Amino acid sequence: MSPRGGGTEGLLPRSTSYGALVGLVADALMRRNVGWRWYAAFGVTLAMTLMLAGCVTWLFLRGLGIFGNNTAVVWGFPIANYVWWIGIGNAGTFISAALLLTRQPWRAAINRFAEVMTIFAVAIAGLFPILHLGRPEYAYWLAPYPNVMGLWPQWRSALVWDFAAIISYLIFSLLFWYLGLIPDMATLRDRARTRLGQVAYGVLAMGWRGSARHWQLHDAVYRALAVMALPLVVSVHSVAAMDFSASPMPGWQETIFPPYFVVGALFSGFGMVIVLTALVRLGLGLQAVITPRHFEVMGKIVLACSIGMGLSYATEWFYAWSLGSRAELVHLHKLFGGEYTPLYLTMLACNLLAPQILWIPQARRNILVVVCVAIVLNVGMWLERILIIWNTLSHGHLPSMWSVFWPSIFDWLVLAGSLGFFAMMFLCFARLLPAVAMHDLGKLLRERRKES
Amino acid sequence: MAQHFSPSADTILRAALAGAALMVVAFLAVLLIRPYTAYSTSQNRIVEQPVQFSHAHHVGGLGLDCRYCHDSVENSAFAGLPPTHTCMTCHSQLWTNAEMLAPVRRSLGEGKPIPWQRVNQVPDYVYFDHSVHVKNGVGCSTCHGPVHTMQQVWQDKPLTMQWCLDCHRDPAQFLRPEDKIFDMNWTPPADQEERGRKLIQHYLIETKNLTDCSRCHR
Amino acid sequence: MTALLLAEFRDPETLIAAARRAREAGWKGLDAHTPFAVPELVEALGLPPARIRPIMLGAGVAAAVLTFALCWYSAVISYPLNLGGRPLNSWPTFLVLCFEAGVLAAALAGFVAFFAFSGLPRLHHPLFAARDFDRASQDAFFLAVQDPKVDAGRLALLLDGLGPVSVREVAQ
Amino acid sequence: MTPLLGRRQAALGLLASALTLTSCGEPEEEILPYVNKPDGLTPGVSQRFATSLPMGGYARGVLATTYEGRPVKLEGNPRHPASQGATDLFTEAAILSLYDPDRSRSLRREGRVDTWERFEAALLPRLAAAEANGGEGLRLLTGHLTSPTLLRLIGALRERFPAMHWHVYEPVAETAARRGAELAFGTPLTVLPRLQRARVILTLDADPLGPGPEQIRHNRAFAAIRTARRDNPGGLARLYAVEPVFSNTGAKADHRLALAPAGLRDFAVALAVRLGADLPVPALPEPAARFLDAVAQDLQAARGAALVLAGPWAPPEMQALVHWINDRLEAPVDHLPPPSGQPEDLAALAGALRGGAMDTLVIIDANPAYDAPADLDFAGALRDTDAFTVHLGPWRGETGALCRWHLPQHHPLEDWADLRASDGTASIAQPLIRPLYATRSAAWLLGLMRGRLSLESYAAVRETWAAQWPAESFEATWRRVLHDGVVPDSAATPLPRPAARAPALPPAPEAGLTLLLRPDPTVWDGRHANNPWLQECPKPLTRQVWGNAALMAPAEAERHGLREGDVVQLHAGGRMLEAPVLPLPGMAPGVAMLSLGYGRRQAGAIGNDLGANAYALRRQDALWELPGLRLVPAGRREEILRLQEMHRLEGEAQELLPERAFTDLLEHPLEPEPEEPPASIFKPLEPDAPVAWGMVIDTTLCTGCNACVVACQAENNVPVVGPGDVAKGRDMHWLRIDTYWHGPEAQPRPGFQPVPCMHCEAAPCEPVCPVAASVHDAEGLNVQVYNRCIGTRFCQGNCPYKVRRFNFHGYADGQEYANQGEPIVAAHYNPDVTVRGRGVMEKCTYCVQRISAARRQAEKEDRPIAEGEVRTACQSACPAQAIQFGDLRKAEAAVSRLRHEPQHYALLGHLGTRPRTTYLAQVRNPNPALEEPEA
Repeated sequence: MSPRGGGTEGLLPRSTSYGALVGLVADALMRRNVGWRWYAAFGVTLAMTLMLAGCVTWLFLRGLGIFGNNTAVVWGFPIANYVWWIGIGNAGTFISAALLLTRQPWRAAINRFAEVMTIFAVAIAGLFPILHLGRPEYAYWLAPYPNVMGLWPQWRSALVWDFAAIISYLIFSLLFWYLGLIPDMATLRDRARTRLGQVAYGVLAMGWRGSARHWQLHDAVYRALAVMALPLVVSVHSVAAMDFSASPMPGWQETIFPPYFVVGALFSGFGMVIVLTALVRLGLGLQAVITPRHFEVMGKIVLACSIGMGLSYATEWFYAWSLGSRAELVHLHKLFGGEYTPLYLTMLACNLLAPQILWIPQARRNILVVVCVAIVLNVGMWLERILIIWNTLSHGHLPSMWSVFWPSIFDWLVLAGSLGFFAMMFLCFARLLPAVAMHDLGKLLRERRKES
Repeated sequence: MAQHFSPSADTILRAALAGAALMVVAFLAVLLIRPYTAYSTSQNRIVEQPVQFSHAHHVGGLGLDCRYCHDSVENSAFAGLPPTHTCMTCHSQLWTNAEMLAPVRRSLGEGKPIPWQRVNQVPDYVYFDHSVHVKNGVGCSTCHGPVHTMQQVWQDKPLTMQWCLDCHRDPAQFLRPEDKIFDMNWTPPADQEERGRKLIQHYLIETKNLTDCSRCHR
Repeated sequence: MTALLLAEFRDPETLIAAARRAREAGWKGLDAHTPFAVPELVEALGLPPARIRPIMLGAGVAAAVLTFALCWYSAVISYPLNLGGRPLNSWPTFLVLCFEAGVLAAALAGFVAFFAFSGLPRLHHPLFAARDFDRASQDAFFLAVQDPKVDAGRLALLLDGLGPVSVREVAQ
Repeated sequence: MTPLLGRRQAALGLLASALTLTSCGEPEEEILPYVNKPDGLTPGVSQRFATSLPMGGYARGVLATTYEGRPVKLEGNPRHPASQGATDLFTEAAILSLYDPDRSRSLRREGRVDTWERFEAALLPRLAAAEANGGEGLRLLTGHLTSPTLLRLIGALRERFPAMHWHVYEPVAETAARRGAELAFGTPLTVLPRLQRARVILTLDADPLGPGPEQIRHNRAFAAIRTARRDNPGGLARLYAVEPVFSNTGAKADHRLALAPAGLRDFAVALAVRLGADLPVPALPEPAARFLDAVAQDLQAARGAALVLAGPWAPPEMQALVHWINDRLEAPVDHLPPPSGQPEDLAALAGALRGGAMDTLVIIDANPAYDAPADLDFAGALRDTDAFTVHLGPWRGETGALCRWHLPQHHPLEDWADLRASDGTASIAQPLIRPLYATRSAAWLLGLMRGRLSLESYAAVRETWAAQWPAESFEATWRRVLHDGVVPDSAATPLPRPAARAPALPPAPEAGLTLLLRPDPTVWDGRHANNPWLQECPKPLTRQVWGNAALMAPAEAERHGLREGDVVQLHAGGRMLEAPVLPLPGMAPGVAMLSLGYGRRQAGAIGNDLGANAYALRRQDALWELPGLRLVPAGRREEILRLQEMHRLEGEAQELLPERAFTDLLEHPLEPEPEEPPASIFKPLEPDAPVAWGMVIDTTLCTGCNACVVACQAENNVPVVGPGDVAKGRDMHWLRIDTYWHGPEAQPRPGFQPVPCMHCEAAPCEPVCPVAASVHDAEGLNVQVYNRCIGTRFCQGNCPYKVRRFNFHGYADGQEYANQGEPIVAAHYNPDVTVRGRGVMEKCTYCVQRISAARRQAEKEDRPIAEGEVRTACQSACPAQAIQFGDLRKAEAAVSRLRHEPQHYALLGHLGTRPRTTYLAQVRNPNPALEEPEA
């Protein structure tokens, strides 16, 4: 197997040993006190999570009216948040799987928390479709099961596809992640000094002994999952796209949507990974194994995605213009001359202009720059999601029903809360589980030794 | 290196995993089965009434026709409950001071209705029309069971949507000739299926669209 | 009850070499313990192929077919409804669900199969008692031999030249 | 506004209930049979009774649907000349006012609850004393009365008190019209225009099609002369409108000229001169002159079928002039003898109150403390007087609060009464429900004053008619009249056409800004202010709800630097009023318009403190027209709540609501939407029942009167959301009237398009519902199963017509607006329609409950449903018969025939939704001489 992509160059410290790498990752977890920063961050995110819980309770008590949705713009923040989070969720498993199959050496340091990001993001994304229901207590009617009404879900609805896609993707990602985690659990079991650690990690390790047979089976399943992960990821966000494109509404009814959403998903997903990479690197002191080169390659991918986005937008515009139906033209006209135009231009700036700086090699290698671009583009992507909803529903076929959406305070609180919830779960993960796959680092080191 | 776990730990862990899986399955099973149980449908539930009125006596014994009390069953969605007056047509002569009838007399005296307790109940969003069923060959006992044997009335059928659909999908198995609608002792003959098909012709029932949502829900 | 012998190495390459020799010596009960996957060992130890993927494929296809059957039955037979004039059997829309179900089933099957084949979970194992075995998950590479006609001496002799860090017998 | 926790949201029980699958038994329920069942009543079967409702004193006959003695819906009585089987929005909304929680429930003395006995004890001695001086000092105030019984009782009262003064006050009165008639004919004749006999109509600031006691009659007549069909291409009479404000009539005119009052006067004079009047010829500016030429020619050409109309607000001289013109044109106008008995006006009463020349005042169902002209300061007079003041009314209101005694009165639907229509036809109103509260009737009070204790209105009405009908057949006649709802041939016989004199008009009012006051299209003179249906009903053209605004031409607003929502001080006649500005295209320059009926303080929980009280500017000498208006920006803004913004996009209107001359349409009909579904590899599912319901709406006939909107609300238990949620862009109307603006900005020609659910055969809303709550039934209805809906709102997101409405809050389910949650309000619900809970989507169902009822009846009688057997609520409400509903499978059905008219089209048909609701485009009959260059 010949490593491509510049080999292991710049991915590991000059001189290191298997043990040193393991220690590097594991010791962070074994450390007794984690310092006030972690607690501070945890406190803040916990507060935000409680706020989210509060909002959800209020939502259940008072009904959807607490949001800004109106008669024409029946969808609002919850759906945009859902699409945004699921998009982020798309990247993790994809990165891990795709890089594994393409044998990218730089996968080793980042795949683990990318996968975790996916799990948390998808879990949160899964909440929103339920929260946005008028009668969330009946959400389970989307599941096929024998019932006294003799009724079934309506299979033609993209929402049912969503329901299925989210669930299978969530479970799939959990399996994929846990499978990769088992050997590391064994490592931690064997390094733990406290009884609790030994038992807890021990149970999670399931008695892994790293025997050749274990590794053989592990490899077989893991790679097979990776192969399935790619189409799954594509399907998940294509389905999310069909929530819109399977409709006669101007600005939605477009065949470009599924691919365009998938590219957008990778785009925002990589953006989030970059941010998390920086945080993990700093927080756990992993500068040795998470290096500027990681950021450089991810920067390249972001740049590619950004161009892909630009292509999609252009296709949209051309489609509307060439199709020439009044509604489509009005929609196009409203994009650049409507109530939401400032937001739309901001979105274009965030998603298309900002990443262009990454053409410059120095910028790509500058972690700060890459991270800033990543943050900006995630803002842009959220704007894109909400604008897809607003621009179409605010300017439908009949001008008599045009209306502008004004978000309510709860719209914002729930969005913020979901971010806090995500951050909190990620903090806990970083505290308790190895943020970097140690056995993959080991393999990587062996690669390098073979190279030299 | 020391063993972290005793030999028994394996058994415990495996048992725990299996147990957890089992619990989940069991929980789901309960949720699935519960709606079908009489506990949820309140099938066979007997309701205490303010007056110990015995259908067994009045219908089974004296042979009163259903319509004597439920007089709007043929022309209204609501089968109708007898005004106190109807009870008194007989009971002003018979059992005039029976303790059992005290509430009836009080009702007449005070002009306050007798608060009967509903037995056969469908949700508010279900618009069931007695008259159209009775006029098209669905007999009383098909849905209400052997009322003529009931000392106290109970809900004889589950009254779930599935149960309604059983008939709306294939009325043939339940339809009766016009003169048997109010016959409490009617039982489907051996060749019901084929008689039923004839009755569908007879009553001009449009069977194809009986399962339209708008048939029962508005 | 034959003794279980462990030979520790510092790096995967020597371990592979040792494994080859042991196998050429025709010894039975060979195994290796490494902190990360060393694919060459499969061939070196002559492990049987892992027959997991056919199982996953089977499960996936079965689930997909069942899902399609469910959709078709519920939409065409159980409660046919006119939804915007779409045909009752709108099979293209059913396929999305079939795919999702298939992938999920395959993944679950693979996951379960992995544990079944690898004999895990197994929290208690004699090896865990072996000295330094905890490093098997970190930076040590072990060759394990369990063969009646082999003892520590012969093993050391065989591995002579490969410089095992240590050769020891594990208490059973 | 809504309670913090509604009953239905038993907190997080939500999720708990989700876990228990919610299928377990319903809560215990009681069934209460009658003790002694009334004859002819079948529980669960509705009954219909004929009765009448007053408006401005005139009757509109209605048929009321009641369940177990509970009225739930009012529809027009086909036998009654003033309703002819149709309704207006006031009739439709009357049901809700019956169950208004703010109705007066108890008798009050100086605000404190008191008893009827004590009242009688207080009143009777005074009357006895008053007898001495013949009732000098006794005064009676009523609204405009046509009721033979009440007039008879007042007559009798006058016998007892010869010197008693009887005053009549209506805020929207016909006094000007009567004085006009007096000027023209010498006697104050009643003048009834007969639109159905006209071929050319010119309205001079008149609004026959707009709200008012005659709206239904005029709409029906107008429809009769505006239906153009293949077999009747010439069916279109021509309508000209010259007016300062934008009226419904103006909206329907083939040619409309916006003129300020001064210009209007000159126009009328100039027209009269053309017809030979000997008056000074005013100079008309372009384009008025050109307009006049065309109109004059047309009118003269159509002599005998040419009609000119002036509104009730036109000054008497103008009225007289119009009478003269009609006389010259031999216009189709009936002249009826004037009503007998000339009551005094309100000014005299106010004077008496101040002068102290009186000791007892009895006010019956009038509210002068609110709606009297400001310069009378009637409220002040009432407050300061030490006279014995009594107020009888269904609502306490501003007047009841100021009188010493307030007596609660029956609601018209609770009382026996008789009324006359404008043409004199008498009808008897029977109660539909036993009075909800301890209330009394006007007849009872008049009887009491006459000295007859406890006179029941039932007896009073029978006495009146017993005097008219032969005794032997009285009972039979009585029963027939009650059943029919009208007294046979009681209409007044028209007089021979009297000669009319042309009056000299007073000099035109000085130029400058003029404020015009008009009755409000939804709350009329303010008496309906507490009716939430009417408050949330979008006013024609402006689409404003929950308030009024100062309307003016966009150019005018610009001139004063005002934008929509800017609050402006209206200074007129030394008084000032603040109101938000709403620019409306088509208003005449130099004119601002404010509607009456807002700014009430004692209307109730719904109507209090909404909008600006125009009465605060009104003067006796300027009831409708306040010259010398000054606008001073108040520097505030106030959001104007509207259910539709005004968008003017190129081609938009012409595509969505085409407007053509019928002659053009015959040559090139509008593209009929393809009957065949678009080609597909999949065979589409076709609704296969023996009937296929469909609806066709003729936008030419629709005058935007909103009767259908409120009718739909009443029939289908549609709740209001309140101003708060309207501001958030939410509403619940299943049927809305979209307004499109044709023609140039300066000369706009609005078009009305009622939009219910289209019931598309390829409905975009259906395949996207994950739980099949939105499905098609075999008869082609797009049904919404509320109890299955989980509220994804995907259907509305996908609906190109946006006709679905979502319960964001429990608008009818624990989170009702204001007092709409009170138990009594629930009494108006139609038991055949589910009351929707929070979080479900709802929409127009083609009144599926009526279809179902008809189908079940047909199934019981083993016959197919007959044509016309099912009438939707909007259809039966429409006074113009613009809405047709029926079975598309029947070739002879009205809907099927209309679908083949040249102006037939499907809204957004190009989307391939194949709607079952389709339209007839707006058809005009323009005068070639006036066609704008733009056309």
